[in-house]
Amino acid sequence: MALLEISGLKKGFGGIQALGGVDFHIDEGEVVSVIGPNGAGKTSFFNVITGMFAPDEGTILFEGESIGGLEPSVITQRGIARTFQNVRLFPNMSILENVMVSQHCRTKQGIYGAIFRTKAFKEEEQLIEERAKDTLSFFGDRLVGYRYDQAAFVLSYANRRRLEIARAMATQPKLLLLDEPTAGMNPRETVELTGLIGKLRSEKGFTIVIIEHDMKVVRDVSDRVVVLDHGVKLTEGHYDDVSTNEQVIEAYLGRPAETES
Amino acid sequence: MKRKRFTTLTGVLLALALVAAACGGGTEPPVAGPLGQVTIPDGEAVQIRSFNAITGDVSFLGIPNQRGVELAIADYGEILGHPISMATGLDDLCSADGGQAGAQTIVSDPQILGVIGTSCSGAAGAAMPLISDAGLVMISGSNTSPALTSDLAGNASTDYNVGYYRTAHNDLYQGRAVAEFAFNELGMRNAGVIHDGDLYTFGLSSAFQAAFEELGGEVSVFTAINKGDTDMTAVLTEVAAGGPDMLFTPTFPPEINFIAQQVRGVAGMEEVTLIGADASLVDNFLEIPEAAGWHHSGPDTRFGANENSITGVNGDAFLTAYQDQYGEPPSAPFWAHSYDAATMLLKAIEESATDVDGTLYVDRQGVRDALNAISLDGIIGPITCDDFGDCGAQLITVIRNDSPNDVEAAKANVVFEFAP
Amino acid sequence: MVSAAETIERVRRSRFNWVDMFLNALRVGAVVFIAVGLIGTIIKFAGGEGPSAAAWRDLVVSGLAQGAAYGLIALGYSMVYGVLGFINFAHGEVFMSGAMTSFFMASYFFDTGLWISNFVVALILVILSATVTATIVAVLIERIAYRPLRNAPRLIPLITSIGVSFFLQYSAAFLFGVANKSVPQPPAWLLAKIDLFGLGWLKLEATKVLVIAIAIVSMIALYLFVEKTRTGRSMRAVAEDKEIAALMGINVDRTIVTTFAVGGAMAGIAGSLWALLFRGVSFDTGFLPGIKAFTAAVLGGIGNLAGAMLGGVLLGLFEGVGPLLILDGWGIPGVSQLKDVVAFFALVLVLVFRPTGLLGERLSEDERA
Amino acid sequence: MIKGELNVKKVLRAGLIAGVVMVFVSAIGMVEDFDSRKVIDPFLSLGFLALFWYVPRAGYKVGHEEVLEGMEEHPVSSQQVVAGLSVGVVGGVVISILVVIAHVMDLRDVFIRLSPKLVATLTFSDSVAEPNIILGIVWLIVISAVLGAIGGALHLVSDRLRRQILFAVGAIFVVAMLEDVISQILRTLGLGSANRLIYRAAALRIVPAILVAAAGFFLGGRDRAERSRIARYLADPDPAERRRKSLIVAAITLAVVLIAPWLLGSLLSEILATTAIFLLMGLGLNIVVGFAGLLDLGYVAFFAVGAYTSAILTSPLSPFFAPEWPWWYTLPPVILVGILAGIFVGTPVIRLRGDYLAIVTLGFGEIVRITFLSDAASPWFGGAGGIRNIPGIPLGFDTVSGSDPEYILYFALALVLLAAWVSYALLNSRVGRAWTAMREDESVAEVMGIDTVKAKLSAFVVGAVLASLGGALFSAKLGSIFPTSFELLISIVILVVVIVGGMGNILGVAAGALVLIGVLGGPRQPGLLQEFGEFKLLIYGVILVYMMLQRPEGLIPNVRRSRELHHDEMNQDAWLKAQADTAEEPAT
Repeated sequence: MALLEISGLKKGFGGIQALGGVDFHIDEGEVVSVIGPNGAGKTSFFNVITGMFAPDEGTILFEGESIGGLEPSVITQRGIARTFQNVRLFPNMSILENVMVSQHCRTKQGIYGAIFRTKAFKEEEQLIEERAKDTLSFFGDRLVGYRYDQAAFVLSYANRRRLEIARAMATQPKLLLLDEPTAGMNPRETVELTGLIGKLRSEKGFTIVIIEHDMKVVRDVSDRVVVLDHGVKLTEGHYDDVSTNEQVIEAYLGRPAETES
Repeated sequence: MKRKRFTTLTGVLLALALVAAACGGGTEPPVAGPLGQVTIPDGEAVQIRSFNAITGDVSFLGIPNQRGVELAIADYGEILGHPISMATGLDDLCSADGGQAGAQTIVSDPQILGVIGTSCSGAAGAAMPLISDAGLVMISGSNTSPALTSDLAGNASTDYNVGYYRTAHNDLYQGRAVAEFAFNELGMRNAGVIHDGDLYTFGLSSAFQAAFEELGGEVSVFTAINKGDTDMTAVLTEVAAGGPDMLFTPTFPPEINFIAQQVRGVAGMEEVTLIGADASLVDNFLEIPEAAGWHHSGPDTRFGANENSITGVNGDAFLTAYQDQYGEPPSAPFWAHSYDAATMLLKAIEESATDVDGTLYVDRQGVRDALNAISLDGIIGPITCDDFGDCGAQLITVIRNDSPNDVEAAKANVVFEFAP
Repeated sequence: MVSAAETIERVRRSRFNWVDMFLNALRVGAVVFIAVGLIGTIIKFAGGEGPSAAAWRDLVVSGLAQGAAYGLIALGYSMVYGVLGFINFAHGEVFMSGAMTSFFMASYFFDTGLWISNFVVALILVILSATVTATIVAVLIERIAYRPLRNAPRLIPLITSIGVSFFLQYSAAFLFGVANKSVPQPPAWLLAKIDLFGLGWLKLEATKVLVIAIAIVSMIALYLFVEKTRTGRSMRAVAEDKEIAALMGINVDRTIVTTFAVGGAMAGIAGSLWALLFRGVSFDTGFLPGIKAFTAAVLGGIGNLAGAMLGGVLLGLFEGVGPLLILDGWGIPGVSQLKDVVAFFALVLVLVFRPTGLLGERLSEDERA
Repeated sequence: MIKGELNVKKVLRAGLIAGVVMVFVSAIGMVEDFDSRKVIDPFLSLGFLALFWYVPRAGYKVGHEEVLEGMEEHPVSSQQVVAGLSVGVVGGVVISILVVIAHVMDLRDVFIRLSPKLVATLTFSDSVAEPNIILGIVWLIVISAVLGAIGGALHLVSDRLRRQILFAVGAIFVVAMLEDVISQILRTLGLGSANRLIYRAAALRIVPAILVAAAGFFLGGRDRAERSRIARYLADPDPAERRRKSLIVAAITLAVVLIAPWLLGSLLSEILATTAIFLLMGLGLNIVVGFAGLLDLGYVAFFAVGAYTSAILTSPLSPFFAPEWPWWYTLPPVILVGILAGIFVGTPVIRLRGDYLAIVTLGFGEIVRITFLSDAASPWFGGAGGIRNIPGIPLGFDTVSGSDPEYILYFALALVLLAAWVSYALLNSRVGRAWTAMREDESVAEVMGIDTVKAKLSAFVVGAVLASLGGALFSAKLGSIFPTSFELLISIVILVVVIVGGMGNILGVAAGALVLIGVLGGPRQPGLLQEFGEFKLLIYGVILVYMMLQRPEGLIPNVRRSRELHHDEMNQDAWLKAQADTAEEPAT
C-alpha cells in the first residue's frame, strides 16, 4: 500500500486553477522528483499536502488515512515535513534552537514541567538537544560546534538550505518534501547535496519527494519522475523516458513555430 | 552615632535651662499628650496638607477644593508668628490606592498636623485608618458618603475612624431631604433614579430610594449610565417605561447636561418633575437653557453674604479673589466647605499650640479636642461637630432653577429647607 | 503567508477540535440568549409594558445619529489603518480638537450675535473651522510622530499614538481648563421635531436629521473622492502595497499626508456635529468615542470605508436599542448601564461569525507586530 | 556647519522650537504652579527650570551635526557658541511676544492660564498689578541667550567633561526632587536634624547643592566600562563558575531587598509595593505580548477577576456569599478563576489577526469592568459600592494589610520573583521555543508541528493567572476594592510599561515599571515625584513619544528584538553585514 496516495486533487485561488486534478502516489523508501516549468503548480502541490491550503476537491491519503484539510501541525505530526522554496528559517533563533523547536510535535513537556523543572522535563530537554546536535552533525562540520549559538540569519546561503533540511528531519517524518533544495547553490555544493539526499534515504530511511529544476540532480537522485504542467500531471516514469518525452520538452521549451500543416 | 545624639540633646536642654533661668520662670516645653506633640522651631512653618483629586476625570471637583485651602491659608496669615505651609497639593486620585498612598506620604512626615481632604469618599475610606493611627486629623470639604461617619442615630458607620471630620453634609440627610420634598411637598409617588456608577452618586441614590420607599413612594426604575455616555435617549426610555412622575439623578456634568437636553424629547418624560443634586449645582449646568425648571438638592449655597468669622471673608469676596487668581470660576460647589474646613483646622491648631520663646509645641490630642468643641460661623453657615465628625450645617436646601441666565438668583431661589 | 481569506477556509473545514466546540457553543448560546430576550420584550410590549412604539422609533433615530458620528470618526481609523496598517489611537483627540474648535467658534458667534441672527452661516463657519483645525492637527501628528516610524514594526507607531493621545488630551485639559464647556443652544426651529416626508408618525428632532444628513453627504463625498479621483486611487494603491505603489510613480509620502488630512477632516466634521448634537465638550470628549469608532471600524472590517460607516451605524444601533430590546426581555434591572457590554459582545459575535469583519477583505499582510 | 557660515535656517528653526516649548510650558500653567517649589533654596525655582530647560538643549543640538560614516567632522569652533546664542535669542523673543500679548489682550476665555499673574512671574516682577514688562523681556532674552550659548559651548569641551557636567546638573535635580525620599531615609537613620541642614522647605541649600554637583561631576568622570563591573564579573566563561557568582550576586540583592523597606520607610515601601504589583502584571503581559506576540489591550480584566475572587472569599461584607476564608485559602480558587478567565477570553480571540485581537481584548476588559460595576450584578459583586472591609493577610501573630506596606512589599516581591521565574523557565523550554518561533513566522511554525492555537492559549492562560494573583494581593493591600480601579487606562499603562521597558526581556519590564510607575506613578497610584501630580499623564505622553522615536526597543532591550528593529525588515541576505561583525554586538 503506497505511503502517500493522491487522486483528483484540485485547488483554485480565485480565477487561477493552480491544481486541476492531480493523481500522485509514492511508496515507502522511494525518491520521486516533481518537475515542470515555472507556475506549473509544484509549490501549490506541496502547500496543499502540508495543509497550508485546503484542497477544493480530491483525496490525500497518507498511510491509508485522509489528511486533506487537517491543520498543518497535525499533518506534520502524522509524519510529513517540508522545506521551502525561498528559505524560511526562524532568523533570530539560534541554529540549535531552529532544530530543537521543530521537535515540538514529538515531545510533550508543557507549562507544568517547565515551571517546576521536573526530572521528566530535564530528560526531555536533554534528549531534544542531543537529537538536534545529532541531526546537525549529518551535514558534517558546517553546522556544529561554535555555530550552535549563532543566530540563523548569520549562515551562508548554502548552510541555510542545509539547516532547513535539518529542521525538517528533526520532526522525525516518514515523508520528506524538499522544495528546490539546490536552488542558489554552486556546482560543488549541489553535488555534495545530491550525495546527502541519497544518504537521507539510505541511512535515515526517509521517503523523499523533491521539486527540482536541475536535471542532473533529478537524474542522479530520483527513482521516478513526475511532470506537472498547468496544474495537471503530464506524465510519469523513469528519468530517461520522461526526459525524451515530446510533451515534456514542449512544456519546457514551448512548441516550435506553427508550420503550414 | 548613638552617643553623638545624646550629647546634642543634653546641650539643647542645658541651653534651655539657662534661658529659662535667665528670664526667670519661662514655661518648660509642655508635656506631650497621649498622641504626641509637634515641635515647630522658630522661623519654621506650620505644616498642613491639601489632599484632593487634582488629576483625572474628577479634577473639576478636586482643584477648586485645593484652591479653597490655598486662599484660606493666604487669608488666615500666621499662627503665633509662624507662617503656614501646605507644600504642593497632594493628589487622592479619587481612588482607594491614591488615598492609601497619599496617607502614607502624610503620615511619614512628623511635622504635619492636619489634612484638608479627600475629594472622593473612596479615597477617604482607605486613608483614614493610617491618618487616625498617626494621631492626625482630616477635615473633608466634599466627602458626603454616610459610611465615613455615622447613621445619624448615634452608631458609627463601617468606615468611621477617630480624627475624621467633614464640613460637607451627610448623604443620609440629603437622601431624606429629597424624599420628603418630593413625597410631601410635590406629592410624587413614582420615581425613576439614574446614577452614574460613582461611589457618591450610587450612595446618594440608594439613600433616596430607601427614604422615598419608607414614606410610601415607589422607585419604579433604578438604573445607571456610564461616565462619558452622551446618548441618553436609551436610559430615559427605560425610565419612561416605569411611568414615573419624577426623575432623581445626582449625576455630574457633562452627563447631566445631556440628560437635561434630551429628557423632554423622550416619549413619556414630557411632564416629569426633574431633581438633581449638589453635583449639578455648578454654573456650567445651571446656565444651560434646558436647566430651567430643574430642582437641585444640596448644601445651602447662599454663601454670598455669609462671612467666615475667623478670616472675615464672605462668599462674594472669595469668588472675586478666586476669579482673579485662577482665571475661571470654581467648577464645583464645595470650595466654600474646603475654605471653612481649612480655617477650622488652623483655628484648632492655634488654640492647642503653646509658644515657648518662638518654638511652637502643638499637642495632637489638643487639636482633636479643639475640633470637637469648635463652633464658628463659616461661609457655609454655622459649624459645630457631632461625636462622629459631621460638622457641616446639615442644612439641606432644594432650589428650583427658574432663571438659567441668572445663576446667582437660581441658587438663591430656595423652595424647601430640611434641617435634622 | 497565511492571510485572512485562508483563515476563513481553515476555520470552516478544520477538524472538530475543542476550540471550535467552544466557538460553536458561544454562537449557539448567543443566538438563544438574543432570541429569548427578544421574545420577552415582545411579550412585554404586547402587554403594554416597556417603551411605546414612539419610544422605539426615537431609540432607533438617536442610535442612527450617534452611529453616524461614530461612522465619520471610524472612517479616519480605517483610512489610516488601510494605508499605514496601524491603529491611530490619537484619532479620538483629532475628533476632540474639532469639537473644541466648534465650541470656541460657536460661543464667539453667540457673543457677537451671528449665532442668533444668521444661524446657517454661523453653522457652516463652525463646521469649516472645526474641519480645518482637525486636518491641521492630524497632519501635524503624522509629520512629527509617525513619519520617522514609517518602516518600524507596526506596534511602535501604535504605542506612539497612545503617547500622542495622552499628550493632546492633557494639553487641552491644561490650556483650556478641565471644566465641561457647554455649546450655545441652536435656534428653536432646529430643536423642534420636524415631520419627515409628511408621514405623520415619523417625527424626528431636526438636529438629529441634520447630523445624519451631513454624515451621509460626507460619506458620499469621501466615497467619490477615494473611488473616483486620482489621489483616491493612489491612496488605495498605497494601502495595497507601499513599495509597489512607489515603483508606480506614486509619491507615497504625499499620499499618506492626504490620507491623514482627509481622515482628520472627517473627524473634524464629526467633532462639530458632536458639539451641535450634544452641546457639551471637554478635554476627554475624544477618548470614549475614539474607542467606539475604532470598534466600529473593526466591526465593519478595518480598512474598508463602507465597512467603517456601516460598522458605526450598527454600533450606534446596538448601543441605543440593544439593552432595551434584549436585556430588558430577560428582566435584568438597570439595562442602560450595560450598553457597552452589549456593544462589545456584538463585536465579539460578529468576529466569531466573520473573523475579518462584516465587509472586511484581504489586506496587505505585513504582519510583524 | 561649514566653518564661518552660520546656517541661518537651522538656527531659526531651532530657536522657534525652543520658543514654542517655552510658550507651551507657560500656557499650561506649569511655570506658575511650579514657581513655589524651589530646587535650590534662594533662587532656582522648579518653574524657572521648567521654562528654560529646553533652551540649552536646543543650543547644543543646533551645533551638533549628523556625522555619517566616511565624512570627517567639521572642526569645533566658536561658531557653535554663536549658533547656540542666537537660538537662545530667538527663543527669548518668542516668549517675550507671548508676554506682551498676554499683558495687552485678555485671552483667558480661550487660554485660561494666560493671567496677569503669569505675566508677573515671567517678568520676574513682584506686583501683579503693574509688572515691569520691558525689564522682564530684557531679562528673558538675556537668560535664554546665555543658556543657548552654554548649550552651544558644550561642543567646545571634551566628551568626558560634557558628560561630567550633565551628571552634575542631573545630580542636583535628582537630589532636590527626591527631597521627601531622602529626608525619610535620614529620619529613619535618626539623622533628622541633618535633614534640616541639607534642605530648607524641600529645596537644596547652596552648600549642599555644590557638594552634590561635585559628587555628580566625579561620578560622571568614571568611564562607562568601569561602571558595568558587575556585568563583567558575571560574564565568566566557565558555566559552573558563572552559576556560583550569580548565586552570590542574587544572595546580596536578596539581602538588600529584605532590609530595604525598613530603611526606606513606609511611604517608599508603599510606592515600591504598587510598582511591584504593576511589575508583576507587566511580566504577565510580557509573556502574552513579548513572547507570544498577542497584543492584549484588556489585561486588567484578569487583575479584576483575581481581586474580586479573593475579596468575595475573604470579606465579611461580601453581598451574596461570604465564607470569610483567610487570604491564603483564596489562592487556589484565584488561580483556577484566572485559568478559566484566560481560556474564556483567549479562545474567541486566538484566531483573530493582530489588530482585531487588540480591540476584542479591549472589549472583554470593558465587559468585565462594567459587569462588576453594574446594578444588575450588584447582589454578587456589590455594584458601585464595591466590596469593603477586606481583612489583610493573616500571618499567625498579626494580619498584614495596607497600613503596613513593608510586609505587603515582601509579598509583592515574592510574587514578582515567581513571575520572573515563570517567565525565565517558560522562555527556555519547549513552550517558550514554540512562542518564539510563532512570533518569528507563524505559518512556518505551524508547518513545523507547533499547534499555534494551543500555544497562544497557553500564553494567555499563564498571563491571566499571574494577573489574578496580583489582583488577590491588591485586594488584601487596599482593604476595599471598587470597579473604578480596574479601568481601561490600567491595561494601556501596563502595555506601555512592557514596551517602553523592553518587550520580551524580564529586566527590561522591571526597568519600565520602576521608571514609569515608581517615579511618575500609575493612573490612580502616586509615584515618587508627587510634584508632577497634575501634569503626570502629559509627561507620560511626551516620554512615550520620545522613547518610541529615539529608542523603540526599550530601556533594556531584548537582544533579539533590537536586531529586529534596527535591521529594518529582516531580509534573508543580511548575513553579508552580519558576517562582518558577528564578533562584537551590532550597534543599536
